Amino acid sequence: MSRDGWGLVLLAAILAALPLVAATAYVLTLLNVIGLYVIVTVGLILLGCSGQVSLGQAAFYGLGAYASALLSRDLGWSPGLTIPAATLLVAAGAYLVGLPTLRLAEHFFVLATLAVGIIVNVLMVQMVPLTGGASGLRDIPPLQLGGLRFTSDLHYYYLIWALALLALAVARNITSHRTGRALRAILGSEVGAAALGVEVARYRMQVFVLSAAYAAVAGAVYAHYIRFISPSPFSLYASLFFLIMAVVGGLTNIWGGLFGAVAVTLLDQVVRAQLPRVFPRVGGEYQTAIYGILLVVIMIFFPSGIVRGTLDLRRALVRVPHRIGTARARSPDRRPGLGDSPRPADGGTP
Amino acid sequence: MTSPLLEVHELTRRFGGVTAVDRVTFGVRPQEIVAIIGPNGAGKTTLFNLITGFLAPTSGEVRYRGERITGLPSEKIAALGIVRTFQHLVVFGEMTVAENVMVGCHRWTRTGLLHAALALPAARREDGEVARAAREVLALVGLAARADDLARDLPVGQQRLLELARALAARPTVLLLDEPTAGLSAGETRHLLEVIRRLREQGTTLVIIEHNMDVVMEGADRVVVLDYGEKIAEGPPAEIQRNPRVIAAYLGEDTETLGGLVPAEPGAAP
Amino acid sequence: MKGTVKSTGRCEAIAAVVAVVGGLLLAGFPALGQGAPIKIGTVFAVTGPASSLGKPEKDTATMLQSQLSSAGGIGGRPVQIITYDSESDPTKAVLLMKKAVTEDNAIAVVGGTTSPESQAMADYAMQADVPFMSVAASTTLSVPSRAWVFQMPQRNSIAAAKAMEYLVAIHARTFAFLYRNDDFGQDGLVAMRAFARQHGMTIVDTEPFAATDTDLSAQVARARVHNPDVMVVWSTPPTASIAAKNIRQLGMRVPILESHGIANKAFIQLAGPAAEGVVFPAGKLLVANQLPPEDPQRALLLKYARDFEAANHYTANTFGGHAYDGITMLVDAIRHVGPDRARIREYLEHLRGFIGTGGIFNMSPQDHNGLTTRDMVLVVIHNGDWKIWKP
Amino acid sequence: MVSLLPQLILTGLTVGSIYALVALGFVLIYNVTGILNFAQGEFSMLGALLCATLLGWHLSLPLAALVAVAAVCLIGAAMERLTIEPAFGSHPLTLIIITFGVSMAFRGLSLMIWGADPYTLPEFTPGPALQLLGGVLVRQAMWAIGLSIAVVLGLFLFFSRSVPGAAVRACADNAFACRLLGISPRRMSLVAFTLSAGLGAVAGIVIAPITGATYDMGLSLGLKGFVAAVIGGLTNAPAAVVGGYLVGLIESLTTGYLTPGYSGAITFLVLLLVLVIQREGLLHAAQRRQA
Repeated sequence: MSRDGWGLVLLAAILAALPLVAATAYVLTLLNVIGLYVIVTVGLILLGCSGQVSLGQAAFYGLGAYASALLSRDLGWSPGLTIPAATLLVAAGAYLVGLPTLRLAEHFFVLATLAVGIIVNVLMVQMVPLTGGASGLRDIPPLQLGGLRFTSDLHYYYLIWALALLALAVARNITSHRTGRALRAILGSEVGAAALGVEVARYRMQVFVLSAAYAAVAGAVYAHYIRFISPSPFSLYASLFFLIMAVVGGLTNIWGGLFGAVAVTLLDQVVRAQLPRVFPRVGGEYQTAIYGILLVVIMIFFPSGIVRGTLDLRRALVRVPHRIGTARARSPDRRPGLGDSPRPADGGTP
Repeated sequence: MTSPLLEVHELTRRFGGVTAVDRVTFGVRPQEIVAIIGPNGAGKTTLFNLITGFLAPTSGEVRYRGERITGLPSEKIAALGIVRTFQHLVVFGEMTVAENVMVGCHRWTRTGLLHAALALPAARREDGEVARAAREVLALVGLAARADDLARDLPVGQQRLLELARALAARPTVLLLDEPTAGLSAGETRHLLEVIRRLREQGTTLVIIEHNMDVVMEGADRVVVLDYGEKIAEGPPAEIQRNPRVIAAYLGEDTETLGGLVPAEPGAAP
Repeated sequence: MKGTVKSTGRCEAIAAVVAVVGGLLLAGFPALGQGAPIKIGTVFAVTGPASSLGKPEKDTATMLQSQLSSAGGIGGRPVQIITYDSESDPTKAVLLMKKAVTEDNAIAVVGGTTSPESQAMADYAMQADVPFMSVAASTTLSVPSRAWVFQMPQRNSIAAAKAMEYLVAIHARTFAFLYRNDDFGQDGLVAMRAFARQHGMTIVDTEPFAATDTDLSAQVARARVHNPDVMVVWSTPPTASIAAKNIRQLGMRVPILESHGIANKAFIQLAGPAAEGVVFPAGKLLVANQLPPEDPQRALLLKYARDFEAANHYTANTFGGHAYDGITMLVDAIRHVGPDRARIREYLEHLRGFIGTGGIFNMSPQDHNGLTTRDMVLVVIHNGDWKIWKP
Repeated sequence: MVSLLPQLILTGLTVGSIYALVALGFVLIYNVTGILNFAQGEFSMLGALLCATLLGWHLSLPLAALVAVAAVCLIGAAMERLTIEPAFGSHPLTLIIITFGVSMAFRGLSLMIWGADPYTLPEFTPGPALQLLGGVLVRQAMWAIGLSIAVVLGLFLFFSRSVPGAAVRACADNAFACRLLGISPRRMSLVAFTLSAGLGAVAGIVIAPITGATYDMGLSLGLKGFVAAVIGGLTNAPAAVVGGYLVGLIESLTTGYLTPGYSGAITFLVLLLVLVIQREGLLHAAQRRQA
């Protein structure tokens, strides 16, 4: 078994044990929310591995939530059924979105996803008879698998983190075999990849649909966990939030998804808990500003993610001769993180 | 004489007013080595782009084994076995040398997203095969030692060899090399010629854009000369060397490329 | 060949785990070694779309904290008011409510600035059996009434009823309804539809708009076609002001009736001359100084306004008032029955004649809001200031 | 609904002029640097709020406006130096993400400084709205419309007549050639950000009397303006202005004749369509930038 395979097992063990040490409803809810974010973020990073970024991820997250909620609430299906159903629906939707948009140059694709995200959010608010409008949907049935009725935070903790680990494992596998090499080749140079017979468009689509599916699963579980949904958690702001997590973790680095979601969510909590002690009378105003600055700083100094970034800096400082992975340290004219700059005029090959 | 494997017929490409490639026609027979030469801006690379589907021709067509392939997307053409390298290096900088070559194997491997996602035995087996193939090819071009380095840390010359290795890993039937010796040392160039000959023996057909006349004289069976997008001459190297139109064309060029006719100084980059 | 990449991956995994443990410690830190004081949790939308409501709510909580401290807490026991920012996000609101309840052992929770936040928090209150004082006005929060959920603002249906009194008083037969397309506006629409039917009025046109719209003359023009007796606008500034402006700009002379959402000076500033003559239902806080001396609320309202402005250097508004009512009501309950959730709930449910900024609360098992139209006044804007409207 | 159409058109023009002004900022920066600057709307927000504050200090409106614009120009320059310049040559996506970060930072800081309450500015020329073709047009809208045209002319003159303008254009066409000519693309990008920051500020100040100004007005403004810019093809100022008016008209007409409330969605539906239909054009733009 590979080293990070063991890493996964170790992680699973720690996660399984965590509730035993810290099991207040708050901590569990926090961990559950983090788990859901991990799933979405890993999906986003899978997309990043093909050189694409989405600002519509919250929309897929929300569609998953609404689809599963409505199917179970209004049609009386079992959530055990509606969660996969919702995921498939959203994946199909993503496919339709991808058909025209994935052919766009990458930075126009972002805008397409942004547009989709905003449209979806407007529809959620607008289609009152179906979605309950801005006041949201109440009384969403909890998940029930066979005899087991998911009611407590603990139930969902194990469900969510099982899914999160699965998401990580799958993503890791995808990035480590033929498909993964193809994706990283596309990231490196579409032209180069195509010249070797890599079906760029097809892979882009696969990853896009998959990332949407990731978000949808998380959303669907969220709906049955919180049991109340409204459009606000699925707005453009949420998409930006997910993007921040992905960026903190490193946009092309699966494990970063785990770290990014954890770090950002906890940073949020820590700031919340500690800032008032440092400056009394401080409101939450700082949050937005802090995130914004965080985003900028990371994109400038750690384009390949905080952890990897710091590792590189360290290695760069101690001047270890370049070996794989370590060579990601920044050099003035080459900037890793999102593939090679398509603008040779500004650096690229010196 | 055997029927041509690759046929370029009346191929034309215009950019606005300029005609980069003008009704060019020639054929390449199996296991042949054809060199394409011509002054800078003669349309050589454009010709490659047209053949490999990175550019759509304004008119004319390309046939492969008698089948029309113009209009196919570049990845399809590559999948058919027509693989190219680039004049301006296109290596996957963030991947290791070995991984670069493994991407080359994409063409003849099959496992997809699902296999990978579930890490099915098929995917693992394939990885083994691919890794082996990669090692062989790297050994062939003499990059074995640097297998685990990031591609972007290689010097230009070795990056060019890497591109070649990557293309070889694809096990092409027709291999299009765009200035493969640019930036190579004399030693590397000689080694490259070796490799090219061995490939031909193994049954590969090659089309090479080349400035270094030594390579052309030694390596090529036939030479196609382009000037201002038109084919001005075609024939065995010796003939071409004496062809007045060719010499005129080069004399019309600046001395730097004129040097292309006399043995090129080693390491001369494009 | 990807060995080191993997090991980097492992580093991230480890980093993540470390972050979890460390983060939880830090985030949970306030809980450690603090059991003595009675704690009241508050969760307001200090930032995000609803911040203009959440900010004064939080500032009120901070103000009450210092007042309680100087007063020596309740019966000698110190009281600690914990304030959290939900960023107008229901998920975060629930999360923070759970934190207040399970980490800080808050005895009860006040908050839920927007109705989606309150809805989500109310569901948790019902699961965890924690008294929850919602500061959102959505009708569905207290209709039907839920055991642990109490509502501080005059629920939208009451505000709508009050607004209706105006329409009846001026014998309006038709009106057009322009509303911001969110929980606030949609809730108002439902209520107004119901009352219009009761009073045999017809809503000739309904026009939704987005909170981010920069001009509403298209909606106004549509409404004008039906030439209604009155233009009713259900929103908050800036759109509430833009609507008023556009109505006048398009030369409509009909009366404008707005919602309790414009109960702050910003509306008057933004609408300028168009604000003149606009009528809206509001809590009595706005016109406290115009209330007759015998009005039981008068003294309290003036005190709250005075204290708030002293503490925060901007004028008090009704939203902060809701937070004030929620917290003081809890303090009152704790004073009588001690820090026991079940008994607090019991006490609140039968609380009668409690004087708050929002009105005089008369709770009952069927009604966890306990306010009526008598607790609101119709206010008219006159010379850029608020006057009690009289027929 | 005969009486409806003229008003809808005038409304469309009013809103359109707002989007047009924001769109111009986008185009300016994209032309020179190839960056889509999502902090563009925030410049307008800053301009409007700063101006409001200065008025509070009893400066005259023209003076306050002037100071505010100058200040925002500096902010724009600072943004370029602190966030864009260090990442020069990054992948376009990286730069887009950075601008989103900057926009969040601006929003957060403004909330701290100005709070959540909306501010407003007096109309430049107060007075009743103008009656024309059976509809009414706010006087301030005339300013916005006039300004959008004036700016286009200004830019045209700047680019075609002035030396720095020519330099900027050169960089837009080919950063590499530009370097050969000894013009630093980096300096040009500084110029571009400073200019379009000022442009954004002017826009904010002109529209504040119509819409009011809040700390969070930037994002939605920026996005709408961006849609306008895309419709205009992203590289052509006059086209962007036309795009702005188109978006405005589409919004008001859909609000007027279809069911209102969806207008937000429709705007971005248009963006999607334009992106997909113009794909070729856009791609060319993108490639020209990258070549």
